[in-house]
Amino acid sequence: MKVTRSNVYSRGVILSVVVITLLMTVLPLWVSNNAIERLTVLFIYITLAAMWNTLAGFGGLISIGQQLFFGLGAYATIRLSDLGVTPFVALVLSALIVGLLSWPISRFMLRLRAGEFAIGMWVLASIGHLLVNLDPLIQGETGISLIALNQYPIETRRTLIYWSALIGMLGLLLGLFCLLRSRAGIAMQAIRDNEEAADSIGVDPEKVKRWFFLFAAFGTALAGALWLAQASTFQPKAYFSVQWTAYMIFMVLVGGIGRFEGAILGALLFFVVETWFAATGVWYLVGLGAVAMLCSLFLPKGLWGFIEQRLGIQLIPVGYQVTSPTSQIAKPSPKETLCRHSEKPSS
Amino acid sequence: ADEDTIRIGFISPRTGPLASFGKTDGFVLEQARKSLAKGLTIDGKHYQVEILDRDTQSDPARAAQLAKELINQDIDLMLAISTPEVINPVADASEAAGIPCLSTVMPWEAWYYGRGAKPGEPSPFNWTYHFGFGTNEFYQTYLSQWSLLDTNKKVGVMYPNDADGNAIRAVLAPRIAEAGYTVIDPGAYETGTSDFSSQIALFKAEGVDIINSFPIPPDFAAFWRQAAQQGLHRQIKIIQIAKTGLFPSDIEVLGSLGPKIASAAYWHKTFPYTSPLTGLNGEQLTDMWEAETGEQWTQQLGATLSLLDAGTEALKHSNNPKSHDAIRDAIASLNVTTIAGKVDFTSGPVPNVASGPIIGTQWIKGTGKHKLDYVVTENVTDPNVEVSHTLQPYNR
Amino acid sequence: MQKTPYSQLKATGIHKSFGHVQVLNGIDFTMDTSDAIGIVGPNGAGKSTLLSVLSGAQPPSKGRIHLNDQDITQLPARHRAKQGLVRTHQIPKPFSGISVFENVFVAAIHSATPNRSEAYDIALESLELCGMMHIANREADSIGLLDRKRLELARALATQPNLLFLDEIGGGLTDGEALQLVDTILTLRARGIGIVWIEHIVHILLRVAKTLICMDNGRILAQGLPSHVMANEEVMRAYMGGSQHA
Amino acid sequence: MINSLIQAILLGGYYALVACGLAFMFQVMRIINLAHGSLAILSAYIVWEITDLLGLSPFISVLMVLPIMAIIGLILQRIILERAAKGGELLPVLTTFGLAIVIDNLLFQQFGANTRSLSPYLGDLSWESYEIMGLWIGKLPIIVLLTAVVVIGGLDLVLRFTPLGRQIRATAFDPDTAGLVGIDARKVAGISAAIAMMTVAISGTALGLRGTFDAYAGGPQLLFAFEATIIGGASSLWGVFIGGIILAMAQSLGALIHPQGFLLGGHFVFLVFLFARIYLGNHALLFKHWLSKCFAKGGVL
Amino acid sequence: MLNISDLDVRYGQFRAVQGVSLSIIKGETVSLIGANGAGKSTFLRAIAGALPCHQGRITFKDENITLSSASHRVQRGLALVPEGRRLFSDMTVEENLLLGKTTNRDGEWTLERIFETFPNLVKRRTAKAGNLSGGEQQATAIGRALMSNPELLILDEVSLGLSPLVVDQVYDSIEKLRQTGTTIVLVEQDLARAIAFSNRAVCMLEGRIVLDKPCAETNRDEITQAYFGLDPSQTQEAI
Ligand SMILES: Nc1ncnc2c1ncn2[C@@H]1O[C@H](COP(=O)(O)OP(=O)(O)OP(=O)(O)O)[C@@H](O)[C@H]1O
Ligand SMILES: Nc1ncnc2c1ncn2[C@@H]1O[C@H](COP(=O)(O)OP(=O)(O)OP(=O)(O)O)[C@@H](O)[C@H]1O
Ligand SMILES: [Mg+2]
Ligand SMILES: [Mg+2]
Repeated sequence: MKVTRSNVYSRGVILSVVVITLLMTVLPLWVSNNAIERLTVLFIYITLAAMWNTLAGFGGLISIGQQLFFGLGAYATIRLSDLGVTPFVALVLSALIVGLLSWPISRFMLRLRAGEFAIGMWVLASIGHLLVNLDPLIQGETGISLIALNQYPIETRRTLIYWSALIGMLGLLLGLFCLLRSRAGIAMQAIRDNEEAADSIGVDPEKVKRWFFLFAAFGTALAGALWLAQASTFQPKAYFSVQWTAYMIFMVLVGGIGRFEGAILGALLFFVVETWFAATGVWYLVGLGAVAMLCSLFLPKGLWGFIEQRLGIQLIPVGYQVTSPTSQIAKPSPKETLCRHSEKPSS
Repeated sequence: ADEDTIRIGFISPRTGPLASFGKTDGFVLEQARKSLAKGLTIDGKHYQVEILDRDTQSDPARAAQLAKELINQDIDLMLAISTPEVINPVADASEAAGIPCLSTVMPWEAWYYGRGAKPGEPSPFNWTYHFGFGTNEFYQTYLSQWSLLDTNKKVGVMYPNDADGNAIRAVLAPRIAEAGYTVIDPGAYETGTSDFSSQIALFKAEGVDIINSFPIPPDFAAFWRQAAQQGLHRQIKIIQIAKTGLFPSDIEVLGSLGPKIASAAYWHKTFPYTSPLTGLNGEQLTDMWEAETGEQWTQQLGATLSLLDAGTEALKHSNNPKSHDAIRDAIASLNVTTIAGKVDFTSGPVPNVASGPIIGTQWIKGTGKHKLDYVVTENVTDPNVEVSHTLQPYNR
Repeated sequence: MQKTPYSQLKATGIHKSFGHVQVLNGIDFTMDTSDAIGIVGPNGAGKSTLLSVLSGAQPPSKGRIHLNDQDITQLPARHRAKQGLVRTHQIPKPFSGISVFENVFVAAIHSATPNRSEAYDIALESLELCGMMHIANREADSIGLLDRKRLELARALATQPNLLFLDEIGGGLTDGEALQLVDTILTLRARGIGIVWIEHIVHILLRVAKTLICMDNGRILAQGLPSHVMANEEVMRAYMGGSQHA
Repeated sequence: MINSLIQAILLGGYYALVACGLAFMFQVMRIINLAHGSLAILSAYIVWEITDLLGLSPFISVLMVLPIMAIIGLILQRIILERAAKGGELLPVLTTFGLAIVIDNLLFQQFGANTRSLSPYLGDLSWESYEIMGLWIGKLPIIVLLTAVVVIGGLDLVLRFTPLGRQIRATAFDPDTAGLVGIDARKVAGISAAIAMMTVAISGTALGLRGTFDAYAGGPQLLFAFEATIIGGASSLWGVFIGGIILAMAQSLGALIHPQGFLLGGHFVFLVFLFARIYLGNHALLFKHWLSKCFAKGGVL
Repeated sequence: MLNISDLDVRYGQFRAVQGVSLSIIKGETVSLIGANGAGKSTFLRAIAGALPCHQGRITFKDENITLSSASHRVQRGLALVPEGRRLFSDMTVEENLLLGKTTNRDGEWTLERIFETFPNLVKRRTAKAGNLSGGEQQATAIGRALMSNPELLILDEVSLGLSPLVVDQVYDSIEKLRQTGTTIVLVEQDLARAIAFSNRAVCMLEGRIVLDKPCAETNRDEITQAYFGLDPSQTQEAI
């Protein structure tokens, strides 16, 4: 009778992750500029998706206001580099600052429940937006550009941003992985499912939730800063737009919410769709919407959820499996665990 | 081979909230492509010209992505048009990649200062250039427009907290005041505001004769309808708006409140110029458009064409269109006449900018096949444009 | 995690009301933390509420609760859990999104021991005790009602409590199952774990409880040796009715 | 001052009307409907089409649009919401988000970039107003306010006191069990969707009458609507009415303090409200309880 | 009255009920007995239409209802008191009860009758069902089912969480119900009571029926054996 946390696949995965990482790092030597720039975008998307999944998927904290941190991350970068901090330092610093800022925010927002929290965050985001608009440096919606970056010749600049996006993504994913496998990780899922019960067995919901909130805020802010670095134009409207959260929702739910691989898969999908079809204008958007709808209707557990239940594999194990030599344990055929017990707790 | 094709990137918002800026582009590009079909001959050498047009879907993030994508398809010249949401990201991307970029239509201050240039300091931009009106033109135009009627010289201003609004507030308002007008400024408002009663109350209390505003269409509709409900419109002689009122539909939606609203145009079909690229003049261009689509002409027709004019002229003047530096230098020293008039980078207000006209106009009840007509009432910023109508007071 | 050893839980003058509804009015009760106490009483008497108050899920509107001589009236449930006071819920509240094992494991790692492998053993053991091994990997959402009740117990056990509050975990068990349950409880007793057990199936209760409390209308109607309490005709009237099935 | 107060109330009525469709879905059907704005715009366009074709007054064409939207609602319920709602509270967010994008862009495809408004079809009514002792009160805003009262009041009555209302709430809470007590869950869900869409139609018309709209005008409306809904709380639909007015007042107050304060004011008050409810909520209860106890004591003495 | 022929109910590929056949005559009182996890609830939920049948056939009053919706079955007079109550917890007790008569079939059950039967509900009339005590909730659930004046009442774990006093009350009222000719199927874990009350005992084990006898002819031990599967001889003697 023993408990395992990894499986044949996952060992394979660890290996391939390492390989891919190395590949990615040296990639700029070979591939085209366009590929580099697109990949940078992809990394940012993955980061965003993973961060939203952290909150909603594992924490049950559905926020429609993550653009707050995205925007603030970018804004802080502008501010810092205006003070003469070198851009790439500013990226990290600003993410840290926003991460800190999200602490007092969490103290209030985490008291809100479901719908209220979701909308509350949205409102908070647009407050953030309006306040940033008041900054004379930003000149209202006019915004300003990160011209400090122009000091780098385009090739270096492109590669540096690529690397920082890559490092940022890997770092955050690793962080998330550890967080999920930690005591806090399983506790957070317990809280998601029933806060009172969690409290009654010694879990401190306040604290755990706050950690997740901070982590997501930090990651999202970093993504915002990176996005600014590669687009270099800062217009508040563009960064504090709810569309960013909409994309996160899209990527996570399509990929498979509450599944580590899901967010990544969703981001990939979104990225591919964008790369191939964006040029078709209106129809691209219609398509995007349609995909979102169809997925939510026919793959309620997202693409990865679907794969998982078909093949019963889990590449990146964050859960626990009880295994026994005399396997008298009902190995959950994925299907079975899937079909929900229609019985709701009656209060 | 690639050596003798020139590739021009053209980025504009064809769909999304800004679509009314981009809706004529397809047509204009078609004309341009027709005339470029034979290609260009630049000092002796013959080139094919290819225009790669992209739609930002009114999304700044996407604008930046498109710009990079085009740059990586190694274009030789980038053209961007319409509002800051489109132009600034594209310009920044071009600046970063060292691709010459030419743009027009938005006020140049928002383009120049909005991208990190500081007043008094040397221009931080080596690759990006913009032509078109700025606050100075607005200043001249408004003074001459408002002097057409006798008023108590009290101007109520409604400037939003956005690119244009801020540029205007900073520069225009003080100068109007110097010129002897009393400026009543309730302060910047955020776009999306839906109740203006405090501003309206103020204007009524101050008994302003003139109102000047730079709102987006929905805001203006809300503001002006509420103003009418408060009876403000009865006291207003001139309601002078920019940004809203560029396109007929903005005014049509105001119903009976629409006619006699004063506006200002960066292009009008009566501009007495012909396009060096297509050889069309304003009347011809707009007639073709109306014939082809059945829709009323908009000033964006001329603006887009003028951008293509200027772009192609720059290519011609650079004796080597495959060299970015050559093109850049050509633009920097460009001094040509497009369908929208002079584009002269040698005498701009700041480096990288050539100023263009903005003509006093007014929307009046349509006499022809359209609900409304757009008529010229004033021409200080370009005397070649002929004044066809006298400005009518709004409240009579 | 080292649990402070203690011997006495004391509640004085406990009142609880929700808006206008007076649910508990003036409960005084003291117990040795190694005792086995059974609580019976008509529906709506306030038993579960009393449990909530004792376990810290809800603060009393009035009154004090002492553990030894430490006042824990305001101490939130999670801290009490860490001190060994844990309750199960009458209407099971499983963590439906995670597996049965994980349900139990959370409890173990947060209240019993921060050490992973120890926590594993504790979790597995309490699953074993409650006979849930065979569904250890099932998503908690997919198990039937009684399994949910068992899960409640297993989860509570995994915190390695000194004093267990059980709320109708025996309801709906067949006699056989009920007897198994009693055995489980008795093993816990053997380890010196105290029990406060609400149950309507009195004959099960009596196999464990050394003291019986009968509540009605938020008051303690009778308290003492089971035989006496059950004999008390007030109890008869309020609770047993004419029923012979005890 | 008084004037801006009145203006605020009128604006509030408008918000309430725009929000009530959303509130209905949020409170009763438990769906966070991100497509609310887009659906409103859709109906605005339909109203516009009819008005323009038949040269009717918008007020008439609304009546014609109601059944259309009702049917749309039914269809939505059958092919989209029904499935989405099964997947928990989150899934509908994605579904309706997708729906919103689809609607917006199809509308754009169909109607192009031009901004439109229904007000021209009202002639001068769109800006006429009553002048009462120096105060100007627009006729249109009054109409909107009254409509809000009627619609919300009506819905509220239905939900509270009619069997249908009960069934709607029950079905939304737990369709399976609803079936077990003999409610035809699908039918009822369909009906409530239809009702929701009819209110949305009214919202859309109000929107088109008061201001301008284009294919993408749906989004911006959403946040205000949500704010009004949430301030209003989940207890009753009247909440959204109060919510709308509170929001509007906060905004005008903000605007009085500083013109840029319009939106900020609204947002701040929104948050303040949420937290007030959290922190004072139980205290309020205590207070009541304390009162009742004094009362009891009084009785004893 | 109710005819079930080899019914199969599955969760995923897990067969919770395996080829069960059973037929119930009008006016009978059948108690369904079985260990935890035997498949009783699943079986009953399938009868009531809350779960789809994987295969098999259900006829009620000579009408094939295998595929018809739960609400239709209630309409026809088949009501289930689900395990775990399943109240509409944010509606008041009264509203919950009123919902019971959605199908308004005529019969003598009215709000007042319910409150007479469960006096402990009277003072909670306007309380939210979610805030009720366990027992109060159980009572409300039963009341809700009664409000539809069923001809066949199915009670899953009736006495679960009810105090003996209330249990007696409940059984008294079911008794009354029975006299009015209502057919009753109930899951009762208190064997003695089950045998005493019903006139037929059906015993399930791992999704199958392993014993089906008139109570008169059977006894405690036989049944206990049956549901621990001690005696394989008498598997599946469907009628
Ligand atoms: N939603 C579900 N998904 C998977 N398996 C389930 C589900 N619901 C119940 N089961 C399994 O089906 C079998 C029968 O469950 P059921 O609840 O019908 O048994 P029961 O006889 O009612 O037991 P109890 O006495 O606990 O009510 C059990 O093994 C249970 O674990
Ligand atoms: N949150 C609440 N709000 C209002 N009333 C409540 C709340 N919780 C419980 N009550 C009421 O308090 C009374 C006691 O509830 P409690 O659950 O303690 O009863 P109980 O003794 O556990 O009954 P049972 O044996 O049926 O579980 C009941 O009348 C119940 O309706
Ligand atoms: Mg209880
Ligand atoms: Mg059962």
